[in-house]
Amino acid sequence: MSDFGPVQTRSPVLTVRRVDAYYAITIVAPQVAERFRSGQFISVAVGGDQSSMLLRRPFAIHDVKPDYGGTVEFLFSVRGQGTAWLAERRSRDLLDVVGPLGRPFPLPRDPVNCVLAGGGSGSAVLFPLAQSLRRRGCRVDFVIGAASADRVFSAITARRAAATATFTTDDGSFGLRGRLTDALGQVIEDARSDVVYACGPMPMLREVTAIAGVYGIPVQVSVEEAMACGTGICMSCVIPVVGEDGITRMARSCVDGPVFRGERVRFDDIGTIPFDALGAPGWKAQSGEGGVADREAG
Amino acid sequence: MSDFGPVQTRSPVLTVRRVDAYYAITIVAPQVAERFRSGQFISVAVGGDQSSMLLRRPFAIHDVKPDYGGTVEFLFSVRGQGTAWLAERRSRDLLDVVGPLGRPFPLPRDPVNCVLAGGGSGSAVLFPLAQSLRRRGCRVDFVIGAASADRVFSAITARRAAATATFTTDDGSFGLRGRLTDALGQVIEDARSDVVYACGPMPMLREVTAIAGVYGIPVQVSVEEAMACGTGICMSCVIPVVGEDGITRMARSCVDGPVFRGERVRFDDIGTIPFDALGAPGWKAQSGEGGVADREAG
Amino acid sequence: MSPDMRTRLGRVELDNPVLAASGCAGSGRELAQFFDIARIGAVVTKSVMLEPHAGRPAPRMAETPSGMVSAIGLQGPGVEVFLQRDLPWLMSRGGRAVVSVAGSGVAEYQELARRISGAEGVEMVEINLSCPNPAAQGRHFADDAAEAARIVHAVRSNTRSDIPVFAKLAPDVPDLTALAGACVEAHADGLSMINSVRGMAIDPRTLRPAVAGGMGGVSGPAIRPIAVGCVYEVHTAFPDVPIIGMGGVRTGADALEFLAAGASAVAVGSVNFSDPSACVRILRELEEALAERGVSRVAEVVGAAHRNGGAAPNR
Amino acid sequence: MSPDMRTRLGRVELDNPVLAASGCAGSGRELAQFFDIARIGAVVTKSVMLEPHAGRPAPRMAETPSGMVSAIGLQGPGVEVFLQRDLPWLMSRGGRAVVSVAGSGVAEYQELARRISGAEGVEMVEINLSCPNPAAQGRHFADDAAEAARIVHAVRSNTRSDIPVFAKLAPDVPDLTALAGACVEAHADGLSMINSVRGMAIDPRTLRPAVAGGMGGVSGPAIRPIAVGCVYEVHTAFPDVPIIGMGGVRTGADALEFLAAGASAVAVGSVNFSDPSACVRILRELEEALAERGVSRVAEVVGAAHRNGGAAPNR
Ligand SMILES: Cc1cc2nc3c(=O)[nH]c(=O)nc-3n(C[C@H](O)[C@H](O)[C@H](O)COP(=O)(O)OP(=O)(O)OC[C@H]3O[C@@H](n4cnc5c(N)ncnc54)[C@H](O)[C@@H]3O)c2cc1C
Ligand SMILES: Cc1cc2nc3c(=O)[nH]c(=O)nc-3n(C[C@H](O)[C@H](O)[C@H](O)COP(=O)(O)OP(=O)(O)OC[C@H]3O[C@@H](n4cnc5c(N)ncnc54)[C@H](O)[C@@H]3O)c2cc1C
Ligand SMILES: Cc1cc2nc3c(=O)[nH]c(=O)nc-3n(C[C@H](O)[C@H](O)[C@H](O)COP(=O)(O)O)c2cc1C
Ligand SMILES: Cc1cc2nc3c(=O)[nH]c(=O)nc-3n(C[C@H](O)[C@H](O)[C@H](O)COP(=O)(O)O)c2cc1C
Ligand code: FES
Ligand code: FES
Repeated sequence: MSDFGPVQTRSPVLTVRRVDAYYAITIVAPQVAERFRSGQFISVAVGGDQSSMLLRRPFAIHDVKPDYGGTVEFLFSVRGQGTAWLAERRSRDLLDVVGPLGRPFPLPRDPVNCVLAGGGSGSAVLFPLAQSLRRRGCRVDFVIGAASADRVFSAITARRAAATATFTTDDGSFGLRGRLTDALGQVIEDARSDVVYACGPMPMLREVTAIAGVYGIPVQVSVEEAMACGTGICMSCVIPVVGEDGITRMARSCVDGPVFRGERVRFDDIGTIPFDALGAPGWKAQSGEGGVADREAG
Repeated sequence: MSDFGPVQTRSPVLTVRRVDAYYAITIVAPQVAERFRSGQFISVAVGGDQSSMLLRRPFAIHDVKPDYGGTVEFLFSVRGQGTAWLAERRSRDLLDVVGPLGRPFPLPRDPVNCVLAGGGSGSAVLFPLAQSLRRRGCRVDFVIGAASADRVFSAITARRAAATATFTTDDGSFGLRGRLTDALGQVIEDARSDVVYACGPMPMLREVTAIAGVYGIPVQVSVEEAMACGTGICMSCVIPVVGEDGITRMARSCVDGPVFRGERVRFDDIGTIPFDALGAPGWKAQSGEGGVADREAG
Repeated sequence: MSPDMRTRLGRVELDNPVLAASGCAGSGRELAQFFDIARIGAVVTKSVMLEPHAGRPAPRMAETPSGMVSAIGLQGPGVEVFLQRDLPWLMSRGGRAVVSVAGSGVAEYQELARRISGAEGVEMVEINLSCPNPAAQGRHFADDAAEAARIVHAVRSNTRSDIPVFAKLAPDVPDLTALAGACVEAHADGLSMINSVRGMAIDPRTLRPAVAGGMGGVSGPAIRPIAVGCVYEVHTAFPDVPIIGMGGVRTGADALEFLAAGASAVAVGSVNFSDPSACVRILRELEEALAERGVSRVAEVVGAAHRNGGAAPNR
Repeated sequence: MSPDMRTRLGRVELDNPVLAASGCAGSGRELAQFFDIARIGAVVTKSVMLEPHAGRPAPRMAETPSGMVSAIGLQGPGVEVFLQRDLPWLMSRGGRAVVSVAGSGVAEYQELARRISGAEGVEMVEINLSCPNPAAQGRHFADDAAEAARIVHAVRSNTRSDIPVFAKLAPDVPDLTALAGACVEAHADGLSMINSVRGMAIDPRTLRPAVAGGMGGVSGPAIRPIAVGCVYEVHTAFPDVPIIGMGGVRTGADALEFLAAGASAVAVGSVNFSDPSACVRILRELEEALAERGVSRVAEVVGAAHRNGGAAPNR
């Protein structure tokens, strides 16, 4: 309907590749490719026409290419039945895809120094971001963390795309032993980073945000909440986020995010309705102004 | 568990062929092939591991071959979502199959003249029967009816396997215009048939049974009732059948059938519980003997 | 020839009988990215409350076989924002709005009815009776037919008379037919059914309830036979009361099932999550199915399952 | 090390907590073609009545998303044949029998209990309360807690005291917890839940109900969240009453869900239709799942979802 919004397509699978612990699927989806901005994701129907799996599975867009009018690649590890089904796709199969979805990463106007921190499959979303940033003349440094060597994401690409690439694994099987957040501070210092971009599990994002705070630099986090619709209609993916007006709202990760300013996300209150959130039980007493509510999340 | 009963196997698809309006799938299933007797069927799980289609789909066994330790072929037309999914299988896919199921056709001891009447895909089950009968020295005549030429089943094989093969189509596009039952009487006369075997829709089976009655010869019908389990545990596939003791019982098509003696099936009462059936409302008053119930259907 | 799809719901006639269900269509804007919102019968709005509402803590949903369990807790901006922002937007796009209202007592429903009835662009009001009644330990209003009737009466008598008021029922109530009867006696112009079915999923990894607060509502194709049964039974008891049927509508054939059971329209819920263009697809499939069987007006099939006597013959 | 799978249901201890559900296991003989019937916890027999019963007219079932609707109408040979033929057969194979009883009034249940209690090889009795009560226009006994309690009392007091009596509940009753409470007060030793959920499918070709008589029972994975919710709620109210949980158990993980919700055993129903070896597969999967999480006794996970407080954290 719109030239900017997401589209729904039946896209043929071009290739399915195995990359260490991950699968990479490339689909032909010109309309998605053309609209894509880094940080956005797609959602894929799984299990075929008579699937018992009602919900789509969201995946970060890892790469878009101009081939065949526009291809889109996403990477995933097999986690449950949906990803198991995806891993069995072959080329020429059709996938029912909706995208691109979500708010993209905001890009800096000036050629600043950017550190990109990705945990596990959360790194996927940072590769197209690195490209966009470099096109704007930004310096890019990667910090990539994973449980083990086979879960480290595209090490070679990361090295190629960035000024430096630092790797951490929990078991020390690749790069530094330890967590991504153990290494991040040093990278920020060495690279004189001006901004952090991060994607990964919620506890990691919280720590990354804290570290950025220590260095007084802004941080953009991309969250991976469970999503029923991905299009903003179901309200299942909410987290408490502080608005520009200082008011906390239950914001939808799928359309108000998945990218948020790290400082705005109330990490400690995720899984709760903070007492001071707009519309929380007992909230009524505090409000007064009429205009306030107008900007709430949904 | 038993050497005679059905088995459950995950069987690789050997070939999927398109034959006019039908699909023919051959699977490698030695244990099914080895146990098979003509008239039996298999049931196939459809839609994959996360299918929303709970129930298996039953199909007559059309052919078994010794290749690869034992193969089984079934034929089907696409009717709904389950058969649509089956039609998309490719070789090497695995099918979850249970079989062989059901009571086979009883074979005559002597080399008598047999007429085999099949309507639509109901003909499938008659081909292995024809083989078995010929091995016993029986004369076989085929009468095959269908809606149109592309639904006539294996005309060439039928001609090869039988003394005569008569075809009818509703639209006259192949063989005689009309219904199978219009031609059956003449075939019985010409071939001096001693017994009729029939498979097809219920109204056809009723008419075939009536015609056999006119000629005073026995008839074995194979019914295709909707089945939830195919193994005798759910009681969903019942039809009223008169037992040897003259008492009507609600018999399970899947294990007490699918082959019944035509005269025993109360065609006019299908879809009802006949008032005189064992255990029908008000039945109690009629009964008295204790032993009777012992032989009921389920 | 394409069939006449118009359907009547009390005093209102809709262009076609496919609606987007409450809470499953956002504000309409989100779905409008995928199709022209004016093409479907109407959009039932997320249930509106008087004040902003933050809803329930996350996690709010889990997938289940052919369905999902969810507990959103009526998150929403409150009636003021709704009337200022969402309703005018729907009107501007030619969408027709069925406004769903939710409250915590008769007074709130009454006040909501007054506010909404005065606004422009309200075609119908749907009363969400599956809201916790603070005066009854959080049991739903729908659990108590007398309480439900009081709410229906309050909304009806505070809504402009040309705006039909439908009561939305849940299946898991003590006596559905009695509840429906109480609503009709309280002058509901029609009934919407069904809301989601109480249920729970437990995360097999953590062994804890997958949705915060434990219980949630089951929705999606899984509940369709339950929903069709409810529509059939209530239509049997009240053949003249129009029904909006819902619960797992995924295809045109599913819509037809509801119409045959006695619904005059259907609403598409959770399936919008998995297929954002579901409403228009279902409408097209329904049109095709009707055309195929030579039906000239959709109204002809409403209640068909009651007229054809008994079950389908065995194939 | 493989976990200790023994589970206690009142006075009886079963080797493991995976049962075949009533009406979904035939006489045991049919499933025995696919696995050794002695390997599962027990077989719950098709509900037995005093006299032979022809059941309902066909068509008796229709497939629905992740489930089915059925109306069999308790076809069966009557208690005499059952005791002469089916029960001895089960015993001869080392199977353990939970005998399900169904009647049309207190007197019939009482007589059944007497007959069954005298037989050898009866481990437990399960009372099917979802039988039409002729004295209440065919509503089920389960719809009336007082009537249900009378039946439970009648069966309990006519059954040998070492044989536990479980009452089997349906979810769509006016007040499930109240019904459970009434059964417990009437000295039921435990509860089985849930029976299938009322529902209907309409054949989109004929537009007539797909099952003769219209309404049937919905079963299969589709109803699992409803069933888990029922078990969770009743276990909350009566934490000491053992429960046999069922409704759409398809995998070991599903069985674990029921145990965590508060069931001491699970019964596999419709999934036996689609996978005749389901019971042993589920048992194996459950064992593996328990071993993986280092659980040494299955009893440890019973009710786990109540102890771990609140919902799973968001991933
Ligand atoms: C915006 C976004 C981007 C993502 N990008 C990637 C990516 O690039 N690569 C990748 O491997 N994974 C990614 N994920 C996670 C991915 O969506 C899940 O791994 C996937 O949905 C699991 O599906 P399943 O059927 O295999 O697992 P199951 O556990 O069987 O799924 C059951 C349900 O839980 C949901 N779910 C399960 N795990 C997650 C999770 N970690 N996050 C969100 N929902 C979950 C599923 O969507 C489904 O609804 C992303 C998630 C989000 C929200
Ligand atoms: C013993 C037996 C042998 C059969 N042999 C053959 C055969 O050799 N070739 C062939 O093409 N068909 C055969 N059929 C019919 C075949 O089983 C159905 O065509 C098939 O189940 C349709 O599945 P579907 O999902 O495509 O249709 P849907 O209509 O979507 O199926 C929905 C449900 O209805 C049942 N059903 C639908 N149509 C029939 C039918 N005609 N008979 C029984 N159940 C039905 C399905 O099994 C399923 O449970 C046989 C049926 C039986 C009982
Ligand atoms: C996430 C979600 C939110 C819902 N919100 C509302 C609501 O605000 N008001 C309401 O009346 N029903 C609400 N419902 C119920 C639906 O409108 C519908 O009655 C129910 O989901 C059954 O339809 P379905 O199976 O097509 O989803 C909601 C359902 C879901 C799944
Ligand atoms: C075909 C069929 C027959 C059944 N017969 C009985 C019965 O005789 N007695 C009974 O208590 N429950 C009966 N049930 C209910 C099951 O035992 C079980 O409670 C219900 O189906 C839910 O479990 P499921 O979803 O695993 O099938 C029957 C269910 C089906 C599907
Ligand atoms: S996933 Fe539905 S609103 Fe975000
Ligand atoms: S199909 Fe289940 S008994 Fe015949």
